[in-house]
Amino acid sequence: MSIDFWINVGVLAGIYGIFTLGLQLNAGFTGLLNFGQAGFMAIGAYTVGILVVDRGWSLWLALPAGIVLAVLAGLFVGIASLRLRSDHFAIATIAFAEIVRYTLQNAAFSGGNQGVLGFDAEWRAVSDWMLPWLATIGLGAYTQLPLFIVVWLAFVALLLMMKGLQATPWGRVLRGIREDEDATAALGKDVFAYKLQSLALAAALAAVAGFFVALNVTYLYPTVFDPTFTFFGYALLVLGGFASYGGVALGSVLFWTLLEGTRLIETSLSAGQQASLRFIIVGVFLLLISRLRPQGLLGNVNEMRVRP
Amino acid sequence: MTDTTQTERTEARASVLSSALAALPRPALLLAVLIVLLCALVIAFGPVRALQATVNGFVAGSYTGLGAIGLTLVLGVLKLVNFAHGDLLVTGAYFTILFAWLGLPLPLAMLTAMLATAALALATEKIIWQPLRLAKAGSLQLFLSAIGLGLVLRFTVQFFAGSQVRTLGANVVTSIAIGPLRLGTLQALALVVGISAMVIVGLVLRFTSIGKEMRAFADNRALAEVSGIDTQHIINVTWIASGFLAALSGILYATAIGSFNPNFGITLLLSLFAATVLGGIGNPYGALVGGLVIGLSQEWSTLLFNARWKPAVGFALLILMLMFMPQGIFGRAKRRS
Amino acid sequence: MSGQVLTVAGLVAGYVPQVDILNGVAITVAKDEIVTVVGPNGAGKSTLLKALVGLVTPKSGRIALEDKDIAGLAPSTIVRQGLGYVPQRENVFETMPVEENLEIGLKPRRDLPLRLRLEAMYALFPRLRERRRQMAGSLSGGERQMLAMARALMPQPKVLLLDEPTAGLAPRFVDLMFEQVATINRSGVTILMVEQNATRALAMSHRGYVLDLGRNAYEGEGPALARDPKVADLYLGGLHG
Amino acid sequence: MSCKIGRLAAWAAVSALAIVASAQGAGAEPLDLKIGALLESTGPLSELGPPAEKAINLSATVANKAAKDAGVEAKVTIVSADSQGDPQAALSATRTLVDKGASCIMGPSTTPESISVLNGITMQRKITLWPLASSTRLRTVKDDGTIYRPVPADDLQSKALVKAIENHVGKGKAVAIIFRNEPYGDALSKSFTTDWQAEGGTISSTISFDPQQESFDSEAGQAVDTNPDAYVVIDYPETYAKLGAALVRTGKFDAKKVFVADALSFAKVPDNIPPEALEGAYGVAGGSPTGTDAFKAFNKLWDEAGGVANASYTANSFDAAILCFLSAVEAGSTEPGAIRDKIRSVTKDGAPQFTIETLADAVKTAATGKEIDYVGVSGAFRFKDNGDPSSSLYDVFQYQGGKQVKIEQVNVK
Repeated sequence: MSIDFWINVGVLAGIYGIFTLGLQLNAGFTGLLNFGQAGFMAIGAYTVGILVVDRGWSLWLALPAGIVLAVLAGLFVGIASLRLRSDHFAIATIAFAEIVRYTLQNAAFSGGNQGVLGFDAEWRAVSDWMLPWLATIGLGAYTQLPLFIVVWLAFVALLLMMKGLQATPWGRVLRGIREDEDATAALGKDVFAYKLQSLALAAALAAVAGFFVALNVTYLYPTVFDPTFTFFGYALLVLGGFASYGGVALGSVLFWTLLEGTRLIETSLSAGQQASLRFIIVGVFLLLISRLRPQGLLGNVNEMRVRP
Repeated sequence: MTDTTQTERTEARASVLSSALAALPRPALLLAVLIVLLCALVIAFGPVRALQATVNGFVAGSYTGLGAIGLTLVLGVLKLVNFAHGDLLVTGAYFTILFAWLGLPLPLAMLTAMLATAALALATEKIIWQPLRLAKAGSLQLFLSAIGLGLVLRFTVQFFAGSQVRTLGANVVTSIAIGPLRLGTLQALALVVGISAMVIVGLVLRFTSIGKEMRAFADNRALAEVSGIDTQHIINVTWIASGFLAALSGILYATAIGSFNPNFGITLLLSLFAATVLGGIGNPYGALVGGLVIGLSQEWSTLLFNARWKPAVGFALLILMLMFMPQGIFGRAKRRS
Repeated sequence: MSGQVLTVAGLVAGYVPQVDILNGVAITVAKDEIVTVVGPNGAGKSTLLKALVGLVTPKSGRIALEDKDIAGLAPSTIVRQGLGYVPQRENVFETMPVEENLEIGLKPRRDLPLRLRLEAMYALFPRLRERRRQMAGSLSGGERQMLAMARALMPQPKVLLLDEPTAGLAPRFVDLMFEQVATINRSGVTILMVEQNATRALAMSHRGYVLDLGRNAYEGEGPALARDPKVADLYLGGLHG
Repeated sequence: MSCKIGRLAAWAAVSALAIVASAQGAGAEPLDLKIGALLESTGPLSELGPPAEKAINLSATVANKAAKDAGVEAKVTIVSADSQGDPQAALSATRTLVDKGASCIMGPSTTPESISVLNGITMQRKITLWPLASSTRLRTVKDDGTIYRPVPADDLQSKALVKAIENHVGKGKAVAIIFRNEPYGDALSKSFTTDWQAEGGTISSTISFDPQQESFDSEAGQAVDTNPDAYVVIDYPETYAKLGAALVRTGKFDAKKVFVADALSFAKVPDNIPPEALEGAYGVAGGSPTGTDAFKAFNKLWDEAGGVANASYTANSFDAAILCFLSAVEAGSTEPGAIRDKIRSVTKDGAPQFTIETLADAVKTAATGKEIDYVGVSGAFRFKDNGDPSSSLYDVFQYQGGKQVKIEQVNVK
């Protein structure tokens, strides 16, 4: 029975992993403190939901459309705010994400407070097709297993893609920007364009994560995309290791094992106290990890500093 | 070598504590814009509605602004994005409940709560921030620790006090009539305390020895050290002041608003940061004025749009200010050598 | 060692555990001297000053100010013992007015009367009196350097450490700056200076040291060292063009 | 990657073993019923957590006592989890409840949480879900008969509000609507607007406010400025404490013109709400609860138990858990599907009626397999095919001296 629970933890870890690959690209490899990732995710997810429900698009066509829109949003945000100082950029992106959230909550096109529902029929069909097939290999009883498999396939593929990109000259320029922006500019590189590309690519990854969030929750609702999502992303990024894509995978699995695993702690406390205790444990853990292993589990101590 | 260069750059890039008087042009510009906007609103919506919205804006702004004063000190002096600051406000309010429950009369409970929160803030320095600083932790590690500390504080409060709504039992419905305008009595008190706190902190920073040392430390930490300033002492004082101010604003918030639970700090936090950045990081006048500007723009916006857009208006204003006035209202750009 | 205000022996220091920038530097500074340390880029000149003032913690070696061992103390304590330090860059509090900069400078010696010390500094640098209410961030490069020195001189240090006082200055200000340093010295302040502008600096110094790879390479009287062909060939070659 | 999956599998295996070890024979006597409580213990709605927790715990106490008095071997245990007010977290929380053997799940409080839990877990396992969300949207999803709402849906309630206003203010008057900008307020305000206008009334203003703001004086000012004949307030106590104070501060506000929706229905006005903001205000509550003996008995129980003050929907949560318990007794099984199929048998119109005070008799009767009609603290339950309460009876109450006083009943369709 409990396997279901852990499959769900795995789904969350995979989704947040994809989401955080973008943060790693921005913060870890470009030195951009992007705190608006949840906003890009919301744009991706809502685009998919609205196109399917209101326009009758196929879910599979809507996904690329969602990615494209998120990328456009990334470009827009980047053009408007990339010239800001790094800490101001962080605040501007968080403000952007919040504006997106409030717009989705208050506007008519997004279903407002009632959200978007009923976009996942095509995914359910796929899932239902996979289940008996999984059953033949003895894994059929877990309804979330198809989503788990698809999310992790996507995560691994995207992780390998990001690792590959990092090894290209493009990736090396990004790292150069993080190390010393002025020196990179002096080499004739258009630093602004590279940063913009980094942000747009992160937005695309956020959109993919948003697509899977939508499939998991089956309901698009603005509060799902609140800034906490981005904070969690950074928490698992730092946990896994700065400037390490493998660290994202490890960090995500560990973070979600901790966050959800704490639900299983049995005490004689009241439900409210038990719930509080869970977050106290998570808080203490975050404090300890940044103290005991500041570079993260797979991080390199020499790469842990972001230029402010 | 790169280490030092990077820290130095950090400091060079952050705008820091500065004197309000010497930076008149930008605040004057802002004041002019606000007056023009107010005139436009008076013409469009009539004096009563426009002025009542203005009064409401001052009230909303004072809640945010007062909370932001403590935050701006830590951000300006210690360069720490203290994501746990909102939860220090909560701690202050709940310490008051605790001490009142232990039998202290309410005013004494409030004072004790402020002292206790200041002590708690100092304890976080000793237990968390000092060791991290010595380990030369990066900005993301500090950010993560602050999130962790915020969780610990908020949920420790919730563990003992529960998440149900609480009240300090003050009478929140009385109001003062100024012609056709209304201002809640406790709201007026919040405004007065907010302005007083701002002026006191401002004067302390401007004229006292410790205030000057804090500004020097904020401006250039390494130079402050080699100028003979006991930096650890400055850090301790900053934490104590920040904790005290956080508790003061948390208690005032709890009293004047009348109803709260342990979440109020985290919901307020982004507004606190917005006020801090808007005002110019490290400047207590800026923090309060930043809060007032956000409050005014949000309440004025209710004349134009449905009130549910209020938070989005605040964030949009923040982005615009960052783009066009990145040093904030009272901030001062530091020239790079 | 009598007569020496500052004695450094066997100093080893660096920024990270694995790499030592200084590998056993030894220098002495006698009362009323100007001593200049020169050397190629990366020789550890700035690091030497930072180690003296406590910004870099020495791993081993001895630093004595008069008879007191100051190695390993906190910068604020060292400064209170009587060491004044002027960093190369970012050496003024840019968001504070000139006079407040000077006031902060007096922190190590609360016993000295502020008014008198301010007057002394304004007498030494008349330019600063004109600018006393101005924000330090708005000063010109030369004025900043003066303010930085004045700030360090406020508590009447036993030794003033100058880290490349002429760096980044326009050529016409370089002469002025060296004159200022000489003036300060004549007013009774012992100076230890690190300079890229080596020939000029050595020429006006009583004694000089050449550092290379974190070790003493040469030492001697300032002008003589500047004229030494070996030193000139190896270390002063392209440096002052 | 494989190492991570391996780790996951290892975890899963360990957990599975633990479950197997603690598993008991299903359907065997005596009845050992686990009721899951999906509580908003943390997150933006965390003020709802403690009262709901207390209500459900009270139901277990009451049910266990009744079983003992009836001599029926049945035991109720409450297992709870934190939904964090978030659909994604609610999914995880529900899984832990299912792992702990919950046969019914009480809560959650919002529609997004409910739908995600329904689609993700409970529907496939035939576990009945008892959400406190009132959105009509819940009706549009396929639920396989597993959703039972212990609260009336918006469309019924809005009609009750219309009637109450017509009775106490008059037909065709101007009404200002103030609602918390959330699915609940949003949906109910829309149905009310439609229903009120259909009866010839006008809406003088519709004001929605963001619950996370600290002051609501502008919103309050806008509402009173239109000088309406009545106010409809759709809000939770936490925000109404602030909004109500702001309304009073305008100096032009008359609480007697206020009509509150069910989330502001309490036996006693909570401390944090200024008395002036609700004294004399009217409200509606579904299923004819106020003034009944059961209602009084429940409030007495609540006060005796100590702890958190009473709040909105506590009676509904309590009743829902009792209904789950009675259905299990009736089915003689803790199997979720069996419970689901018996819910209508314990809320049968025309069958012998029982209340909280006669619960032991209800248990005794249900144990024999006979149909019963449990009339809850929050009123009688008549579930329609879609799991919504169909009860057409509403109490119109008024707050007098800080207490809820029943004025009349209205019948809506």
